[in-house]
Amino acid sequence: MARRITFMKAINEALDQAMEQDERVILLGEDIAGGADVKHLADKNEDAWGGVFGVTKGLMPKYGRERVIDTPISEMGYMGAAVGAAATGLRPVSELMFNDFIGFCLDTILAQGSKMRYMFGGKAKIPLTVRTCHGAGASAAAQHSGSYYGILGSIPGVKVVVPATPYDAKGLLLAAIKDDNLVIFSEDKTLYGLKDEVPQAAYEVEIGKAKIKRSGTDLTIVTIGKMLYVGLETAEKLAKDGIETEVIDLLTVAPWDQETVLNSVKKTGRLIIIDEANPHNNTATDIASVVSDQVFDYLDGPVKCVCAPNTPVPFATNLEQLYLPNSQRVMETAAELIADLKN
Amino acid sequence: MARRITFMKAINEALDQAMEQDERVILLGEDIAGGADVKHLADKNEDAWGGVFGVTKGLMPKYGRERVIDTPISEMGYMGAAVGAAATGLRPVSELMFNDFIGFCLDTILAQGSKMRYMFGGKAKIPLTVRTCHGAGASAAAQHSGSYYGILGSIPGVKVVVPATPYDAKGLLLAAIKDDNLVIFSEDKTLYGLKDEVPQAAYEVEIGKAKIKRSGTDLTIVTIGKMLYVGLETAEKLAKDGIETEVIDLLTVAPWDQETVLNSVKKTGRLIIIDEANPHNNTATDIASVVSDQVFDYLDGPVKCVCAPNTPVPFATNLEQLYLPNSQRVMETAAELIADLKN
Amino acid sequence: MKELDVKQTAWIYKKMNDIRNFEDQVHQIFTTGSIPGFVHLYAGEESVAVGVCAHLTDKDYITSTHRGHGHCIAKGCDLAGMMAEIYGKETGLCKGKGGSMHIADIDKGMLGANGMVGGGFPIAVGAGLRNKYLKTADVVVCFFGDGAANEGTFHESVNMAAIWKLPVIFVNENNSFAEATPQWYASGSKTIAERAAAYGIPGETVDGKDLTAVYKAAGKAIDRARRGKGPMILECRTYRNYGHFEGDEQKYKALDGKEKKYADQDCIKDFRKYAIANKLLTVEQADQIAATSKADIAAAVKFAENSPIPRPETLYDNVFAD
Amino acid sequence: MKELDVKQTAWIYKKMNDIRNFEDQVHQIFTTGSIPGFVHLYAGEESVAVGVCAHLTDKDYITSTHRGHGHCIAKGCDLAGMMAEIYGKETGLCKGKGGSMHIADIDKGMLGANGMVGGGFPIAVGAGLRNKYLKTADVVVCFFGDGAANEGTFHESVNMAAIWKLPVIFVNENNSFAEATPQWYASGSKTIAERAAAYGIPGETVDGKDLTAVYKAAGKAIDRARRGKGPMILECRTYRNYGHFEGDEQKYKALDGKEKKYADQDCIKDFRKYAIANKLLTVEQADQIAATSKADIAAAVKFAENSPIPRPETLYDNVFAD
Ligand SMILES: Cc1ncc(C[n+]2csc(CCOP(=O)(O)OP(=O)(O)O)c2C)c(N)n1
Ligand SMILES: Cc1ncc(C[n+]2csc(CCOP(=O)(O)OP(=O)(O)O)c2C)c(N)n1
Ligand SMILES: [Mg+2]
Ligand SMILES: [Mg+2]
Repeated sequence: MARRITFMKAINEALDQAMEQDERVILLGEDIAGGADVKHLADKNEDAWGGVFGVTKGLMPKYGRERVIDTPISEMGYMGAAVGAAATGLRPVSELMFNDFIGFCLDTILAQGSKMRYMFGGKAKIPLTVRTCHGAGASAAAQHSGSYYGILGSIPGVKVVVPATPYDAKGLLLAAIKDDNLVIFSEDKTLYGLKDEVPQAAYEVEIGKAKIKRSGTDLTIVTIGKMLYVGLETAEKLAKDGIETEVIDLLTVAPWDQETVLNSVKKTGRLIIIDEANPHNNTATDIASVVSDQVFDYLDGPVKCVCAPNTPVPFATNLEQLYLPNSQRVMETAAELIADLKN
Repeated sequence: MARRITFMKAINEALDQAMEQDERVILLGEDIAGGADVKHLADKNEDAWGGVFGVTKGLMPKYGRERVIDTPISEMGYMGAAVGAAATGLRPVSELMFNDFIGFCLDTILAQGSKMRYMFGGKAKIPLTVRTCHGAGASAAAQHSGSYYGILGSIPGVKVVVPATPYDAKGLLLAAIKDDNLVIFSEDKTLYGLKDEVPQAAYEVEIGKAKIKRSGTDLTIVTIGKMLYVGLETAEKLAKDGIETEVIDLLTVAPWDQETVLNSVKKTGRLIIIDEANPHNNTATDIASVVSDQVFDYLDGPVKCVCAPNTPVPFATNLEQLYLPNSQRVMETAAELIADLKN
Repeated sequence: MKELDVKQTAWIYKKMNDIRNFEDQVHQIFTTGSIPGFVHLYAGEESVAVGVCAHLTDKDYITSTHRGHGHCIAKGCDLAGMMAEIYGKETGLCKGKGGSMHIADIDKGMLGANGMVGGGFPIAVGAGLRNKYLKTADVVVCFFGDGAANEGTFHESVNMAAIWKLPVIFVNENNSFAEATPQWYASGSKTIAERAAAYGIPGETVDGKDLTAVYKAAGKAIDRARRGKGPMILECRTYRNYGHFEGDEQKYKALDGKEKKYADQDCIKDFRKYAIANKLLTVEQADQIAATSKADIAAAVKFAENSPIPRPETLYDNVFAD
Repeated sequence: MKELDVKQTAWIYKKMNDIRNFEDQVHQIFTTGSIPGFVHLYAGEESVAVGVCAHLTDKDYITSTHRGHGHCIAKGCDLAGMMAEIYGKETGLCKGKGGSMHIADIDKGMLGANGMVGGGFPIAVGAGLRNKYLKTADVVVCFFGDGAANEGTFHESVNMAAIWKLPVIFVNENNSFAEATPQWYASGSKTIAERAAAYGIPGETVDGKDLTAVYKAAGKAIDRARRGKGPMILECRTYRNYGHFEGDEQKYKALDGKEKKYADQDCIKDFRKYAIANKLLTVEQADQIAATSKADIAAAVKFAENSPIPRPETLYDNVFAD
């Protein structure tokens, strides 16, 4: 498995393989092909963009505009259409270009897609995958840089996954499309260029399972998405001081893997969660509350959350870098927790 | 102050007094008067409904349709118009009939109203109050019974208040309308009929301040909205066993009053938070995480959250009653925490 | 398009009676307190749901509204299962977990009543997309109110159906009011149908109290959609007999103005007269159907009342499919 | 409505040049990496923003889009403050916290560019409501793209403005594309203007490359709104010179089809010719204005480059008003 491809390509490949395997899989979104009804592109069977970041490039030429559907700028309309198509037997993957646009279409998730099965007494099945992207760091300013997977994860009936590596992106996306539920697949836009080893053949990564990316006995760091790299960087630094950090990539933020997290904290007695979301009512605080409750007696110190501040995402590059959780802040937080170990 | 009025009347009175005091205050919402452009009502200067629950009844006859504006069923449109009117100098109070309709208009809060001031470098002021209602217990089923103040409270730039008594409802609403920020005022629809003492004259209850409704030294219970009554009922029961419970009505869920909560827990060492929201990424878990972090060394046991289960709100009355946090569940939770006290 | 024949007429007359009786019963029972929550009754608008659904099979889909009982009955949902659902019983079509506003039966092509005004539009487009993608000749009917026509979802959905030529018929039930707000106040356009032009599709307004008018217009629209000619808006002018929900004082109703014509018509009586005059039903047959309908509804009520409430553990069921 | 006079012409020609020069500069600088994020350039569409804003005072409001530089300049925002904002400097109009997509200057009546397509519609309605409530004669112009016309907010907002007769002019910039998607694909209607009928208000399509056509039509629409006659939709057919954002390959542009007519016109050259031919400007005056504009933009760039980045503590400022 020496082949290295980008995070973006891994996603593209998952979509490709899912479409190859199952005719019911269709894609919907704004400019996911691009250039609909432009004659010279049609003549050459070309897409114009393949998504604003190029993630879906090449899929329209391969599967046609019946399956790779460019929509008007009508988020509530096409996201709701995806719910309707899922309820009637297709397995749509709809793309919300930026998760910040959720304000235009939340109903399709909050009141329709997530609740239909329950309200209908188990009669509906909504095998819908919503791909979207989150995250600061691209100088995209307040309306294109938020991280809202935590808000979405608070809704019963919704699963939310946030991959951090090309390998997991591919495997989780294939699993999401196979899942009979509404799964939000949230991509960090600043990871698209990241390269890593990814098998060519289709495979699934289990939704709901976290992964231990580094073992340790002194401190657990749980990370979400890109924050994995902040966690690993911190673990590396701590190792120099002889502190052995366990780094857990959460992967699924709803429902998150309590078993893996709790077992780790039972071992280490110390926990830091790094979450790029704004600091209140987010996944980090949820984990902190569950851990503080469930393994209270194992804790050697308070569970700490390192999150974005309670502000919108600023535009200026220097402010945006301050906004993002970084290893320095995690190190400072860790210092409080491990003071006893160092003495 | 012997006058007793309902929760609903207290809100109505606050609106009335705010409109009397300040011409810039206008109301917007669906059927908040009702019967617009119906001749026989206009002839008698009557409203047809005064809101779906009657909360705004009588305000149109008093202030006219220029200030009490019935809107089409266009939540994104009129909620966004309220943002625009606020940005240009009015002090609108817009009503989102049920907080469950937030999926139709979240953008106006998430991307516009809450972020304008920040994105514009401090140049905008959004003195907007959004009135809405939440809560199960009215057999209104999954799409009309949710509690989403926690989701809204996670958004930087938004204040969220949840009153539990007629007195606080009136005072908080007057404070919200005076506030130069976007304030969500979320009413529990099952409290509208509740009567209590409320002064006639206008007064404000400070946003951001919790209230200690009962003092105690053994256990702190923090409640949100209607859960206050579950907390008080539980405290009453616990008192019979000699357990002195401090009950704190949070009142403002964003930003919530850390000082009052932390001081109480420092004293009691034990905390239960009762929140009717679904259990993940909600205000209860936020409080739990902050408390577990900030006063870790004072805790005699884990912080416990008693919330709704991770399901939509069911319709059938018996299921809905099971869905709601109740005193029995809080008692069971308390039993774990106070086991040592009882021995 | 099928012409109205004897068999179809009997079916239609039965369904119209079923809806009326069902709603009149719910209206009565509601006052006794046996039905929790709130209900929005369809009585008075029967000819719309029935006139449209008369052209549909179980493979065609419909989306519905908060005022969904009529659509459910017309689309073939089980009366007893519906009534039990409204009572919140475990034998209900949704096991008591949905209630009046969320009755659904996907096997019958009924994609759900919907508590969100305007919530059905995008779902209908999705079902239409599915039908087109699978190259079926099945259609989707999206029922919606005059008030719903002011939601953004209307605009987005009709436009998408138009550009993709989806087999979706948008059937507007213009009953003059959205809650307590008149259509003539809330809409910039005089009619709902004329909004079709904004999407380059046909729009037509018919007397929604006249079963035969609805039947004919819907038949044409559905036929057209089956032949791949795309969506249209069919506006049916009608009136609800009761308040917006049970308990509504209805102070806003004028009955001397723009709505009088529709308020005064009883679509069931009119259809009965029509059917008998045109020898599609005999008086005896009509009476028989009316009686059967009454009995069916009584049986539904009995079933609902005798059914058990949901077992507590079902609270946690069906959040996710496994 | 004011006729185009010498003074107005000079103002217009200056603003058109300012926008073009500003955007051409940003285009160039962007390739150097000094500008963070992404920018959407207005070059090519100058006659719309300028032809409309020529009729507005500082007390009139506008709402804008992601492609907002042109609207900002036409509405009187400071060029240096804008450029500094795009650079993310503390001297920027929004202290570097907004960037290209969020430039705003409420004192100038500029309610903000907006990163949300369709985000400006409701805000414009709110400002219009405010103007009507305060009984001012001020108007609101809501600029929006052809793509934005398919958002639900368009429908809801135009309808509300229509039923309340608000002084809001919806100015559509139909530049053939929304990102890489042609208007002729995404809209069920041929034009955006014809959607006005769905709200009972006037709609008009003009050649958006022709300053005088825009100026005249906008003048009439704005006048009408000032006189309390309500909103209208003014569609300006135009074309963007650059890609959707910087870096766009623009494979979708055809230049042989429906958009060619608009792509080929240079509105600034055309207006210059017109102004000189009609003795509204001499050649010398025009050259002088063009030169001043170049210098102004150069000064703005210099100001931006020499400005400091925001102090770290400003990250936490201005979330709430005290
Ligand atoms: C998104 C949303 N907004 C508002 C409501 C409240 N509401 C329920 S029914 C209704 C009126 C609907 O009117 P119309 O579409 O004409 O249907 P009708 O009741 O007349 O059948 C309103 C405003 C809702 N349920 N959902
Ligand atoms: C709500 C929302 N949906 C989608 C986008 C992504 N987006 C940004 S610009 C754009 C195209 C807008 O097209 P149009 O309205 O024609 O304006 P133009 O760019 O042509 O000026 C899209 C889809 C967005 N920013 N906001
Ligand atoms: Mg209606
Ligand atoms: Mg465009």
